[in-house]
Amino acid sequence: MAEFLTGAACFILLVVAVGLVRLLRGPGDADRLMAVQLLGTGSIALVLLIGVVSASPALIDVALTLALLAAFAGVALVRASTTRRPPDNSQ
Amino acid sequence: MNDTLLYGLTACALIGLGVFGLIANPAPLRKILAFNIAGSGVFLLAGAVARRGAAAGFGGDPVLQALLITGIVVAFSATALAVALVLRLNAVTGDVTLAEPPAEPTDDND
Amino acid sequence: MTLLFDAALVVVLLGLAAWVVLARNAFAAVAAFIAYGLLLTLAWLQLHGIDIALTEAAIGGGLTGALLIGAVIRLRTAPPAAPATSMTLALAAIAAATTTAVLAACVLALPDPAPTLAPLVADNIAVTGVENAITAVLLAFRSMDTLLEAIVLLFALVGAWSLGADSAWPGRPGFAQSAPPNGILAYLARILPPIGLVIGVYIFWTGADNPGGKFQGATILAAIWLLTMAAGLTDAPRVGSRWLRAALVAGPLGFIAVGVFGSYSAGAFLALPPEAAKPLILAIEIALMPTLTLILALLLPGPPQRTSS
Amino acid sequence: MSALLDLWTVVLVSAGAVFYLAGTVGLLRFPDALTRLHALTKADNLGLGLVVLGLVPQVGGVIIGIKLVAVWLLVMVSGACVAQLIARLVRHGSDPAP
Repeated sequence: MAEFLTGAACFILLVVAVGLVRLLRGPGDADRLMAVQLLGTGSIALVLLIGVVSASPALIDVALTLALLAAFAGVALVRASTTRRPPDNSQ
Repeated sequence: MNDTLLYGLTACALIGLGVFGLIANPAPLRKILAFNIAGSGVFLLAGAVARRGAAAGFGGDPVLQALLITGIVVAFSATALAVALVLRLNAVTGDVTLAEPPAEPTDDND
Repeated sequence: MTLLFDAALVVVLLGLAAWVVLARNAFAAVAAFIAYGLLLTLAWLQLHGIDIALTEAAIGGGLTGALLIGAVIRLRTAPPAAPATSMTLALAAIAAATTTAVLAACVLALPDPAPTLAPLVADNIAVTGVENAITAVLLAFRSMDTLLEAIVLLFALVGAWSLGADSAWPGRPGFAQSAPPNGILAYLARILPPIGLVIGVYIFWTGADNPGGKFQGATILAAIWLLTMAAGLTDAPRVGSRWLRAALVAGPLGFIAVGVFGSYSAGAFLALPPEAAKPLILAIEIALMPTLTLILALLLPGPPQRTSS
Repeated sequence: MSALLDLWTVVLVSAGAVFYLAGTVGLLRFPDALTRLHALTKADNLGLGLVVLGLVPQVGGVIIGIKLVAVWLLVMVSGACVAQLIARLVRHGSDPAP
């Protein structure tokens, strides 16, 4: 079983890594962010697979942290792109 | 080729990439990124050394691993301070560099 | 099979690092850096550093990404810096190649068997009362490092605040955020915080015996607070507020108080008397947790920007 | 029984991996940002979901199994919200190169 799960981990890693081509090509910020998002979901699956293979349940906490923070890059992009800043009069 | 050697050599290459970016890339934010790449290479190198020190039932030398956690948090605070400096420089001067502006703008950095 | 996974991971890591350094588009470089941080988490797992992976996941996956994305978009209007001359590029390449070569030679020459402090930790961990060796190192064996780290973090925040304009002092950091109260962002910022609070406190609490601890827990809580700020549900506190300043110094002061107590009861600064080691370690952690959360969160919006509301 | 559980794991984890593949192919081949977003959410929800469900019998503990499913639910909530946010960003043209 460990062999199969490690093989699945290799496969998912390669697949999401190929998805990073979208990060290279863009063209928009959103497209690049989507590649990161796919890699983020992929890493969560990989952490879980590694955790089961190595029989260390603590790894699920790592996956939980990644899952909780998965939305952050997206929120930061939307927030930064849509905030209309007041003119800077602080000089 | 065992795993610590693989990660150790990768760390060396990451540090090299970071050093290259730090010198070669003129934009300050990119220098911060390059510095972080080099920093993570240093951490990874220490992580490989810690893994080599696995003994007494631990998967790696816990002293070194604990210091790495400290290192990662401090590196974040330094990055945040550096970013604040660049943003403030940009707010005050409208520019992001301390050097004289180029004769004519290029679209190197979109 | 595992080595195959390691090899694939390393190749993708190196590719992403090269892209961060070489990409022409600044946002693409930042996005690649976030992806790089995610994969670094996996590398830490492969190196059996679960605590480090947890830290990297919380900081690299959450705070650093948000910080850099915000910065790169604000700097988009800035004029580009002058490109490096070919002389500089050549110098950079030589410096990088030399660094890598020297370090690689050192890695290949690492002593065998490797020196390790693990047996020493294993022999003495029972005295501390905690079961997670990393926590024992951070708060008992090398607690001076952790104390200084907390102070470094505080200095970084003071440094960032000191960049604020006089006219904005002592106002609130960052720009005022507002979002439609029934919009998606506000929805997310109402759903995630309760869950994040539970996970953050759980990671903090489990850190005594399992991977986790105050840094990871505080990072999660900080990220959650920032999310509510981004959605306009809460606002950053005024940097002049007394409770904020008190909370910022409470952690290091509590730590120092335990240290001074140690010099009376156990004969050295920061020494822990064996019979009270675990309660004192917990006391330090509980004192540091709010301070760390505040500092990590407030490092993102940076210096004070506005005096009103 | 254990062979049956192993079969369950193999089938579901494989199916999950296929959805990751589909997500990547969609992300690379679809013509614009909104359709790519559509492909991405499949990998988010179904790819990870199938992997999680496949792994549940292997972890040997109810609490750990519940935590596994919690990871999936969290990713679904934040994935759905981020997809909405990104889609709005793309549609309202704040993105410099849509």
